[in-house]
Amino acid sequence: MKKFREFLRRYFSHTYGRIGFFIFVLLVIMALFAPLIAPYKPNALSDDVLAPPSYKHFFGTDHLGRDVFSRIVYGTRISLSVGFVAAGISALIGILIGVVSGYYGGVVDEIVSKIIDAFLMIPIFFLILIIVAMFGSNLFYIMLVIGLTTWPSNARIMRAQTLSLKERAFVKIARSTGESNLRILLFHIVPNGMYPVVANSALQMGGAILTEAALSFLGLGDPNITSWGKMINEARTYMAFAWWTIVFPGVFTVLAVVAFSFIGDGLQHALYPKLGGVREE
Amino acid sequence: MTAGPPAVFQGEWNVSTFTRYIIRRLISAGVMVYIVMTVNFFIIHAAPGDPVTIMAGIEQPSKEIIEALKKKYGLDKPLIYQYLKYMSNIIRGDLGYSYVYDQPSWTLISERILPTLVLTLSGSILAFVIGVYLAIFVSHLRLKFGETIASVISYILYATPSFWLALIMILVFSSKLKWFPTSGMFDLRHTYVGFRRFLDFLHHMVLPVTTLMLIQMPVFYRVTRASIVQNQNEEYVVTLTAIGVPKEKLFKKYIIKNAILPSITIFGITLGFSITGAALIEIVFAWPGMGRLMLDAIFRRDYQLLLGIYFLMALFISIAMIITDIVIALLDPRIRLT
Amino acid sequence: MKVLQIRSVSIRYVVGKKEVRAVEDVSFDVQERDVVGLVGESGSGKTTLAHGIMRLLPPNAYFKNGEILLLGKNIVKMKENEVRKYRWKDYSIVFQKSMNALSPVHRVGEQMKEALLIHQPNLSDEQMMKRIRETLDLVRLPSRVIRLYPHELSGGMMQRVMIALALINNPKFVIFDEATTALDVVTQGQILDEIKKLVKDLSLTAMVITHDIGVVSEICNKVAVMYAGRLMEFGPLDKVVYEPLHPYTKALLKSHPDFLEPGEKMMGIPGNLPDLTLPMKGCAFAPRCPYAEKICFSETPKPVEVGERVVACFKVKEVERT
Amino acid sequence: MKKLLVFVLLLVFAFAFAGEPKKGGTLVIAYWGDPISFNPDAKIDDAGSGIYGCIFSRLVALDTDYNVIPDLAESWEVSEDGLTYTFHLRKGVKWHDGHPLTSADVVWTFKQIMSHKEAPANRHFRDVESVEAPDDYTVVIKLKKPYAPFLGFLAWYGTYIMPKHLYDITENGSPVDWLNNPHNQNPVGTGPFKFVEWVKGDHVTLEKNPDYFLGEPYLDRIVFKIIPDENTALQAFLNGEVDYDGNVSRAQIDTLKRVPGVVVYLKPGPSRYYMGFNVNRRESPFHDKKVRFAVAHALNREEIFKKAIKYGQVAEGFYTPAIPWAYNPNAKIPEYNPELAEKLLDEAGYPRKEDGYRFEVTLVYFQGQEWRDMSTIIKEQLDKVGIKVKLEEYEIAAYIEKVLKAGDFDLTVLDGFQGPDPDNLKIRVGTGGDVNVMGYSSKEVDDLLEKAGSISDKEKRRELYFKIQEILAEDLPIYPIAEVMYTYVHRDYVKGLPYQMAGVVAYNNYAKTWLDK
Repeated sequence: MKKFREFLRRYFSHTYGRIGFFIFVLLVIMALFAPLIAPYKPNALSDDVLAPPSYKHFFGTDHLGRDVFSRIVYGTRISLSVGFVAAGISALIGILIGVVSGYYGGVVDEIVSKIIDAFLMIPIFFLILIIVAMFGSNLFYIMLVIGLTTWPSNARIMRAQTLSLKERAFVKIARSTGESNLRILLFHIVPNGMYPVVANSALQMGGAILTEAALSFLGLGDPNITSWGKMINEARTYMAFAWWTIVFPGVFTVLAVVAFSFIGDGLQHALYPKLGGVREE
Repeated sequence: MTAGPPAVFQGEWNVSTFTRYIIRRLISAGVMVYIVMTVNFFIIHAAPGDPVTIMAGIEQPSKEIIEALKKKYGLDKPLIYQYLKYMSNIIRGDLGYSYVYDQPSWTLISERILPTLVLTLSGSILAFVIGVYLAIFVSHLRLKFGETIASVISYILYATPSFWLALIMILVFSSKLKWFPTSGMFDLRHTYVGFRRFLDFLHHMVLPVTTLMLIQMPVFYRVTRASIVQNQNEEYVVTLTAIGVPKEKLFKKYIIKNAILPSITIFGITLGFSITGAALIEIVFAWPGMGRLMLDAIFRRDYQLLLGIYFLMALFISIAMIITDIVIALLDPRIRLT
Repeated sequence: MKVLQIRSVSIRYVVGKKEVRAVEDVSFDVQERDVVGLVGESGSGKTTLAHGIMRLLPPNAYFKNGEILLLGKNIVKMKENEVRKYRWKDYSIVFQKSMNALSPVHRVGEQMKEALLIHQPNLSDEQMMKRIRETLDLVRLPSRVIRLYPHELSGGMMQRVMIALALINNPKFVIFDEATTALDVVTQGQILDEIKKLVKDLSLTAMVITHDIGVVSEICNKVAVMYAGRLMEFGPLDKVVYEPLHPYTKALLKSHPDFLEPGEKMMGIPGNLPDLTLPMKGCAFAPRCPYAEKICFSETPKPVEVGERVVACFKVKEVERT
Repeated sequence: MKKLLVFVLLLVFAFAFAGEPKKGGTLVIAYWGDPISFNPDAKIDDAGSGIYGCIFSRLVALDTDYNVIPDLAESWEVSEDGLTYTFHLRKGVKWHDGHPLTSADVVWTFKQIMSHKEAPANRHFRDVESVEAPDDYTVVIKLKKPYAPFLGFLAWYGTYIMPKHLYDITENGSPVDWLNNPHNQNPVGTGPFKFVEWVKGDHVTLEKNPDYFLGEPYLDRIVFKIIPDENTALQAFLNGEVDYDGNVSRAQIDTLKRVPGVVVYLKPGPSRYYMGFNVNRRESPFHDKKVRFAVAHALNREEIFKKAIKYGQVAEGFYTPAIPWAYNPNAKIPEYNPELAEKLLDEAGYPRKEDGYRFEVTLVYFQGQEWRDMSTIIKEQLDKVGIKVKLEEYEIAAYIEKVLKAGDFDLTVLDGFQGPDPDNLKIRVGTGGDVNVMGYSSKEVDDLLEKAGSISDKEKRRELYFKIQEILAEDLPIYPIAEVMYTYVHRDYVKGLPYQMAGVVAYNNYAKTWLDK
């Protein structure tokens, strides 16, 4: 508990970490209370087509007369879910594979390392693109595919953590007292080694939001939902004469991704106070 | 006990170990490329749709057309046969045949590779130089203010979707300010020759290259900056300061050389991905590059063209990584090529 | 002649809103050809003091008060430029061996040469190389080392390089900062022997910083014992080590196998170091001191001279008797 | 509509007073994509078809009003029984390489089309018995049975005459397939412009053919600048980098109309947007005609048109009014009447459940803003009568797989070119038709289509097509939404574009285009 409080203290002593957390809380509030915040339903059509920002429509309306501000507020839900679910899947897989490969070593480790290397040689975005383009663009698929293709960096971090943790006294003691490997992995190594993965996940959340936006730009977003990326894509043809349709969703995308980067750096700072927030690329 | 030579020294680095290293790396790269190709082959073929059906379109898709084309291109054969055939072609240096364009994949790729490389290489090199230089500049100045500005800008650029930035660049610099053309490589109204043509080309390059540079720059800035900060806290800095090495020299000669290494690695990887790395920017700026060819091939299920691009890409990345490792080994004596 | 005079020196670190009192009101002198051992647990302020003497404190540390006269000049008041002029010429420090004590991507010779380029710029290139070879020879390293990178050296070689680096400009005063700590026992012995020989051959005045009182007893003629930033006891080796007066010195000796009576058990010192960020009332060691009395908790003991040494304890007389 | 009329009038006015065409200059056209190749007959190639007309010629051509006009054939006769077509070629026409054009080129081209099953025009040659050249300037085509739309199809897609002397070649003793001919990258035609260069993904440059048989073109050069992104194309157009925006989005029309110096011309095209019901799948509620009518009553075409399509006109009947002789104005689409829709749904056995919905269906469409907008609005409108719509968007390949092949959908929106002849209805509503995604099958319709396709009496054909439209209105396998409007956006100094030269040149022939500056 004391350790955790110390961790929080270090996290919040980092200016960017503080700002990131603040933006993040704002976005979460927007997502949770969207129906209360948004003045209109996100898909409600109106005859006010492409109206500029006004008191009635803070961020104007789009080409179908939908309120841009309301759509952005509801879009927060999608963008945050994309970030969380995709990065969560990625972290889960990465931790499992990393810990197993680092702990058991040998052939398993060889194979895992080769797979991680192979992923390095594929531009991940195109892999996601191919899968989504070919198998359909439903939001869950998109999140799943992003998760399934971005775990190698987490696995690499977890593997390194495992390698160093398994030489530590408490693990050796656990092993000598005959605790099962599974227990050691789940109760000693994972809880102690996963923090850098958490920090990396914050960065991956931002990445996932950008990936979803890029897919939407290519027309591969989920048609049943309202995401910021989709708003940018739909606004593209109108941007020359209705700047508000493209600028606001873009600004919110940048804001969210910046927030996640800040949080990631804050976590890094809290974990490794010496390094001024080195980012694993 | 006298200090004998340490173990590392027993095998001096020489030409034959270097050749062995290269051969070993090439073999392992070959295996990787093979795996990547196989996986891609099956993913692409598992996807719904095939090039022929797409070619037939939905305006007038006659079944006869589809069957005739399938037969012509051997798409009616068992998948495993197609796979073996394609892989054996690749081994013989034949990247395959585009069903859509009726041309060898390599011909199509070769037409696009130069524009792409011109764009991505200049973008990445500028991003590297500017990002690294900015980090050095900011660290050297030791101005808290300057550091904050640079780092906030880098955060924001890092978070900016490339296509969005590209659209905004056109809106601002082409439409509003009229400084640069919106798209393409040449002014098609005039047929400039010689140096004028080159200037015209440069003029068209400014916006796409700047966009790419701005998108890639933050990574180099932040990695270099973090690395400098880390190095400034290293013990050798204390040692050399104690000796009396002036700050200026310490920074320029020692810290920079140590701090630049991670950026070089990332630069190498970036170059490896440069063949298709700018697809979205190419679309917005109508730049006739590989990224667009590849997206096109994906949407049209042009199997062999896509695989050909993938092959080249994997090859490019492998080679870039080998070269990066060699360069790093030359710069960082701690790294041995083993 | 006094090479080094430390007068009521206090050094503090600023950490956030707090201040760490790393060195508090320390005074002692080092005479020419003295080899002073500065001992204490980690956190006792000995390294801070050494770095203070070398003016190598990190940016968040400062001299609260006091003066340090090194070769007659008060280095506390010295300008940074002036420090750079004398440091490594007249005096130098041997850092604890570590992989990163020298830049990993520059050759050893190149980095050693820096010391000559700055402090003896008149030497020709050849003369410089000759001098580097000579110093390496002093620490029994082959001249081949010049062309090596730090990571290519073994731990012992690296420590020898650090010593050679410190000696390259023939300094009068050298601080050995934990110079043998990170080495294995065999190498440690070799290096100690060499330091001993060098000090003798080169007529060095030196200060040896260590937490290992055993090391002190091997090469020093004087000992300064520090605890929680304060000087507890200072005096000739044989006095301090064989007739310790301060309860802390005693406790320290009891925790080292070399200084136990036959049959006596090794003992740690119960309790923890006090919190250095809080102003301290009374003797720093009082909370852990078996002899502590009321006064020990309310007043800070002034160092008192007892024969050739200085002891900061109210209970000197009593301790002496036990 | 009124605005449009004024506009057209103004335009005609402007054209009438434009004066003598000026020679010279380069026309730059923003174009949406690369051709597949410059073999104009080998494959379906929508990008190429916009450019082929400049390089190649046909026997007969279609103008922008869908009239058949002479091209290489100066004149032609059709025999009484509708089985023999005789074409008389222009004399003195030369290929761009100087080689003279003869009937042998025509015969060779048509034989190629007939022997290549994958050629897009192949199906229209199915009933051709023979193609012969009695002399150098006459071509005779004999049909097995009368096929009324033959001339229209001959003038439309994939029927450009190709140079036999360059394509009828052998390599190592075996003939080279026309798909692999090197001239596919470097075409030689008889059209108004000669091929200069094709920088893939960037531009196609053509220069004038001074020997063109309809007179020397006015332009020196014509450049198709390939800009895949509509927004970039618009910016390039507004900034004056291109003269003609051939990749314009409907969304941009309104604004473009307000820009001085820009001509926006809208022209109804024989293509229409419609929604298809999956009538074939038993588990789909739309298997029931009543439900189809309910949906039709629930939808407000007016709103869909206004928000998603914007230009053109709301659909009223079951065939395109752009081909007036075949359009039956009495076959009406059910009117917007949500109450009736609710009643029909209740009757059909789909009462509202606790959550307020009657049933859930999928609406599948392919990528593209207009499709997404249309589907979004349909979803909202059906929501109101208690039909929950799940949208599924696919890129074209997956769409084909899902809708065309697997029939895995309830509703889909699509568009389609209805011309050049109503015979085209065969593939849309005929049993087993290639784009009959609905799975609609009516013996009556099939018989009528077959009959109408085999006679050449226009009056009689009209009757049959009218009847077909009435049956469609009763069965309602499709719900027509809107008629497509073709848009032409260019600078006002560009004159004599194909759409302004109907009756003179084909829809993709820029021979009479000139720059007034």
